[in-house]
Amino acid sequence: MALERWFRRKRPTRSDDNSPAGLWLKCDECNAQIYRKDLEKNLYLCTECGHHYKMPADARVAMLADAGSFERWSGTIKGADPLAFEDTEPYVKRLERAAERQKRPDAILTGAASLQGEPVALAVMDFFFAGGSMGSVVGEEIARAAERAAREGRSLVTVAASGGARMQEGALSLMQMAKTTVALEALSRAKLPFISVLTDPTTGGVTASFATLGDIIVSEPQALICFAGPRVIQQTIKQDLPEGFQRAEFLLQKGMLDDVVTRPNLKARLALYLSLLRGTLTPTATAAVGGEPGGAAV
Amino acid sequence: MALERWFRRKRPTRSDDNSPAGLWLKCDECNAQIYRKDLEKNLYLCTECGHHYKMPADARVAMLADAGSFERWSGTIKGADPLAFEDTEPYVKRLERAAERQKRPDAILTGAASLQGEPVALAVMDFFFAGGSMGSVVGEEIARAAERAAREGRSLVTVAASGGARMQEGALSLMQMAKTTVALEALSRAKLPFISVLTDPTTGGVTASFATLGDIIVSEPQALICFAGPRVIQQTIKQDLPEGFQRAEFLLQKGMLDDVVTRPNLKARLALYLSLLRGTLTPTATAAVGGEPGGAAV
Amino acid sequence: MALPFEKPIDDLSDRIEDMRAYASEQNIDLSEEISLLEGRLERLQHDVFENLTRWQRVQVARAPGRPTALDYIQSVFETFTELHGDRTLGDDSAMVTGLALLGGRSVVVIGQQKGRDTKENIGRNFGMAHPSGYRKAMRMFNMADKFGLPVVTLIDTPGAYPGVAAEEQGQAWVIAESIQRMSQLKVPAVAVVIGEGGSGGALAVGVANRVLILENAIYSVISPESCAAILWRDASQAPKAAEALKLTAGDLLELGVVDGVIKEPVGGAHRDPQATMRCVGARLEEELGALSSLSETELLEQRYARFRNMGRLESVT
Amino acid sequence: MALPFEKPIDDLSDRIEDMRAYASEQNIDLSEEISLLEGRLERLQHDVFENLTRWQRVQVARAPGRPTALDYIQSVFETFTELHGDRTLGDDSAMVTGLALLGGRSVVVIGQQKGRDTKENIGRNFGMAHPSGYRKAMRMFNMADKFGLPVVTLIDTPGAYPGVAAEEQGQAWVIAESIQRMSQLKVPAVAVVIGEGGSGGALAVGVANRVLILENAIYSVISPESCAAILWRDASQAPKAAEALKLTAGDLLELGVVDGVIKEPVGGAHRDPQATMRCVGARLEEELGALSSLSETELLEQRYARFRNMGRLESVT
Ligand SMILES: [Zn+2]
Ligand SMILES: [Zn+2]
Repeated sequence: MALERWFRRKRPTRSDDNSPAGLWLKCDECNAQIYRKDLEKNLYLCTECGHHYKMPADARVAMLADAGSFERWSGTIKGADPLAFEDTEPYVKRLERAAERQKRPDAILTGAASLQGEPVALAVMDFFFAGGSMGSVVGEEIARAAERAAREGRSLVTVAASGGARMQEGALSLMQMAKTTVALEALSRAKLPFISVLTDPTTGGVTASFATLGDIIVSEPQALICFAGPRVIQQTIKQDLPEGFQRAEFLLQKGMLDDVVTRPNLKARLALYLSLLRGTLTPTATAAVGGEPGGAAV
Repeated sequence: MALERWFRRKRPTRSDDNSPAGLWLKCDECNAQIYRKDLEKNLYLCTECGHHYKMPADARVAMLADAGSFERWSGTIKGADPLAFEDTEPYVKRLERAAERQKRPDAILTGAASLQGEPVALAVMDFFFAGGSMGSVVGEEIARAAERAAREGRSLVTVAASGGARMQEGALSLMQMAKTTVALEALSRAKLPFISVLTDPTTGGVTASFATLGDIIVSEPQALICFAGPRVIQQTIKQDLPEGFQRAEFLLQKGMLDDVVTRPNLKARLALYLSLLRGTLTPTATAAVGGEPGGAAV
Repeated sequence: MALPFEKPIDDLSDRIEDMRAYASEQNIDLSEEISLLEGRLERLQHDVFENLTRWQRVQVARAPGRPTALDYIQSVFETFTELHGDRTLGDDSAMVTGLALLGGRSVVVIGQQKGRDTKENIGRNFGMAHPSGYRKAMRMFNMADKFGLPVVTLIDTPGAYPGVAAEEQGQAWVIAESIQRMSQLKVPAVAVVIGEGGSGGALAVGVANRVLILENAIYSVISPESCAAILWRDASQAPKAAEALKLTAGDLLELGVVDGVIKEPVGGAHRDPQATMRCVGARLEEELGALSSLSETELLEQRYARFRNMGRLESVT
Repeated sequence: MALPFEKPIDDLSDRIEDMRAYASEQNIDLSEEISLLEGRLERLQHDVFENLTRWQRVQVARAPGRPTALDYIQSVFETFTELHGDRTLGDDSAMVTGLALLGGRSVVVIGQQKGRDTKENIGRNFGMAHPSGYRKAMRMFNMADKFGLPVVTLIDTPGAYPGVAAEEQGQAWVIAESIQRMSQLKVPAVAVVIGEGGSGGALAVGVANRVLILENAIYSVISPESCAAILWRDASQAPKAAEALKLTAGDLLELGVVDGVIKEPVGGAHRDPQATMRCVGARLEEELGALSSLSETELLEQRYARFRNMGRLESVT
C-alpha cells in the first residue's frame, strides 16, 4: 500500500518518489520506455499501451475544468496535530515537507469550475500528498465543497485517490468519513448531482464514505478500489486472491460502478451525466426522434 | 405443485383431497399413525413429531384471534369469469364447487380481530380453495383489508398459503400483485405495522407481492417459500437442488425472513411484534432495568 | 426465419420476384400480372395479420428480428448512456438501464433486453432478469425521483429467471419491492410491452401511469407452454392455452390491463423495425408530454387508482 | 484468564483468601492483618486501574468475560426479540438486531456481537460484520424511522470483515451507505462503544446523536497492531501505537469524538459485568429521555452538527 510506503520513507529520494520525475520511465504494464514529458502531455497515460498512471491533482483539474474557469477554494486551512503524533518523525514535520513539495497544505484541491459549461465544484484528491490520506483538512475541504456547491447551485464532482484514513489524526480522521457523508445531504436536498470518480487507488475510509455515495460512480481502468487492501485480505484468508480482484473492471461486474471510463473520455462523459441529470442537455436534433431515427451513441 | 393437482382433479374424491379427511393419517414426516381428530386439536401439528400440516383458514383465525373477537369482512364478493376460461371444465364450475366445499366465495378469509388485545385486521388465505391461488377476489379482499385496517387504526396480519396466481383470470390475476402492493401504502402512511406470516406453501405471485412486503416476515417451520417452484427450477438447471432449498430455514439463513416460528408460539410472537412496533407494550417490571437486571427473553 | 403462417406470404412474394426477373430477362411486359399478384399479396398479408390467432401472435411477439429494448433505446432515444450495477449483487445484462434524451427531455430508461442473436441471447440470459436486475431498476427509480426525471420502461421478458441463485437472492422479494417502489414514483412513468410481458418479471417494471402494448406483443400471467403443461399435462397444447389466456394486445385493452395499443406495420414489427420504432417513439413523447402536466400527487393517485381497480368481481347474492 | 497487569492484584487476593482459610482452620484471629491487606488490595487496584496504559486499556477492552452486546441486550433490555436478515444477502450473526423495551420504551437495538467463548466467537466471526450485517442494520434504521422508535447501537468490533466475499459485496459501499442512512434517522439514536470500536466497521453504526463509551473501551481508526505494522513494520510495537493513537475513552472525550464516558467498576467491566450493565442501562434511559424532547428537525440538525464539526484545523497564514 502506498500509504505504508509514505510512512516508511523518511526523506524521499528522487527514485522512490511517487510523483513523475526523472526523464524516462519504464511502463509497469508494457515495459516500454516512455519519455516522461510525453507521459505528461498524454494525460499520464502510457504512450504505448494507454496504462493509466496516477495523475497529479493540478493536471486533473486542468483536464476537467473548461479553460480558465477554475477558481480555487481550498488552501486556506491546514492540518493541526491533535494527537501530537510521532512515529519515526513528528506528524507536523511530515505535513510540512509534503506541503512544501506539493505546494498545497493537504491532500486535496477544491474549487469552482465549469465543465463543458456545466457549473461544478471539483474536489480532487492529491495522492502524492501523504498517499491521499484523509484527515481533518481533506474531510473539511470536501464537506465545504459539497455545501458550497449546494449553495451555488453547482454539481459536485470528486476525484478520489487515497490510501485511506490519516492515522496520525486518530479517531478524528475516522470521523471525516461521517463528516464528508453528512455534508452531501445539502446537495441531495438541492437535487444537485454528485458524481464520484474513483482512480487508482481508492481505499479504506475514502471508499467507505463520500466516494461511493455518488449518484453516479465511475472509475478509471484497472484502478484498485477497496475497503481492506489486498494484503490485509490475503493475510486473513491465506489464499491467492481472484484474478482482477478489487480492480475497477471486477467491481463493475459486481454491480458497484456505473461504468469504467478511460481518461480521454472522462470529461465528455461527466458532462453528459451532468447535463442529463440536470436536464440541461440540448438535443442535437430534436426533430430526429419523430422523424428518422438519430444516431444515438450507446 | 398443489395448484397443478387442483387443476388436474376433475372431481376430488375423499382420498386425494387436500383437506384433512378420513379418520387416520400417516405422518409425512415421521410415518406415525395419527388420529385426525388429535391432529385438529393439536393445531394441525403431528402429535408425534410436530410436523406442521396445512391449517384451514377458520382454524387459523380461531388460533390467532382473541376469543369472540373476530368479525368477518370478506365474503361479499365473488369471482367473475373475465376470460370465459375453460380447460377440462369451465372456471365458473370449479369456483362453484370450491365455494360450496370451503363455505366461502374464494381463497381468502379476512376480518377484524384483537390479537392479545392488539387491534388487527386478519387476512388468511385458504389453500384448500383452488390451491390458495390469487385472482381478483383474493387481491381485492387483501387490498380492502389493508385499506380498512389503515382507516380503523388496525395493524395488518396476513397468513399466506398459495400456489400462485389464478391463471384462469389471466393478466388480471397478475395485476393483483400490484393491487395488493399499492393498497399497503395506506398502512405505511398511517405507520401501522404489517406482519406477514408465510406458511407451506407460499409461491409465485403471492410471494412476489404483498406477502414479502411485511415490516416483519415470519414463516412456519419447513414451509416451502419460492417464486419459481422447485420443479420449474430443476427443469431449468437440470441438477439436483441444494438441501433444504426454498424452505423456511434456508431462507432465514439467506436473510429473507425475520424468523421461523412454530405454530404454538405464533400468536404470542405476533403480539410481541405488534406491541413493540406500536409502543403499546407494558413493561412487566419497568423498575427492573434500573435495579436488578430483569430476565429478558431472547 | 419466417414464422409458419408467414409462409404463404413469403411464397407469393417469391413468385412476384420470380415473375419480375422473368419479365426483365425475357424483356416482356408482365406488369398487369404483377400488379394483380401484388394486390393479392397485400390482401393476403392483411388477411393473415388481421386474423392472427393468439398463438400466432405469441410467435410474432417472440419473432427473431423483432426490435429489442436496445434497438428502441438506440433508435428512439438520443445520447443514451448506460448506467450499470445495482450496488449490491451485480450488473444484470438482461436489464439495461440508463439516462437518455427523448424528444429533448431527460429520462430514465429501463429495458428488458433479449439478445438479437443466439450469442447475445445467451449473454442476456434470454431477457430473464435476476434479482440484481430488479435492484438495478430500483436504483434507477430512486435516481428518477431524486432528479425529477420521467421513467420509460420497455418490457420484453419471458419472465424473471427461475434459478437457484435467483431464488437464494430473493427473486420474489425483489419483484415485490420493485412493484412497490415503482408504484411510489413521484415522476411520470410509461411502460411499453414491446414483445413478451412475462408474468411478475414483467410487472416488476410495469407499474406505470400509462401501460402501452405493441399490437403483436403479449402480456400474460404465465407462458402458454407452462399453462398447457399444468392444464393438459402437455406443453404442445400451448396454442389452446394461448387462446384461453387472452394474452393479446386487444384482449388486454378490453380487460383494462393496458391503456393503449401501438399499431405495428403490416406483417409485424420484425418486418419493419424502423417504422415500428418511430411509432413507439412518437407515442412515448406524446404520453410523457401529457403526463408532464400532472402534479406529484396526481401522478401517485392516478397510478394507485390504475392498479387498485384491476380485476373483475361480482357481488355474492 | 487474567490480564498480565492484573497478576499482582490476583496474587494479593489469593494471599488474603489463604490467610482467611488459615485463620479459620487454626481458629486464630487474623482480622487485623486481613483488614490491612484488604486496604492494600484496594489501593493496588486503584493504582493499577487508574494508571492503565493505553495498551492495557486495549487489553481490558478485549478481555474475555467482558460483557458482549447480547449480554447487555439480555440484561438491560426487556422482551428483546431478534429480527433476522437483510432481505438481500443473508443474516449476519456478527450484527444482532431487534426490537426491545428499554425503561418502558420500545426501541430498535443493534449490537455488534463477539462471542462469549471460542465457539461463539467463530460463529460470530469475532464480531466482524459482512455487508449483510450493515444492510441488516440499515433495514432496522428504516424500521425505526417508520415507527418512530429510538435506536440504540452497541459497538464492539475489531472492524468490518476484510474478506473476499465482503469486498465483492461492496463492504466499502455498504459502510458508506450505513453512515449516511444513520445520519438521516428522524428518531433519537444513542451509540455506546462497549468494547472495541474498530474503524469504519464501528462508525457505520455509530452516527448517533449521543455517542458514549465505556471507561475501558477503545475507539480507533486502526488497530494498534496494524498501525505498528505500518509505522514500524512490527506488530509487536502495538503498545507504542496504542499510545500514539489516543484511543482511550478519556482521549476521545477530549477530542470530542465521544460525548460521555460511562465508568466501569474498579477492575474493569469483566470483573463485575452486572454492575457495568446496570450503569449502561441507566445511562441509556437517561440519554433517550433527554433526546425524546427534541423534534425530528432538531435531532437531524444536532446529529449533522455533531459530525460536521469533527476535526482540528488551523488557518494557513
Ligand atoms: Zn505501457
Ligand atoms: Zn409426524
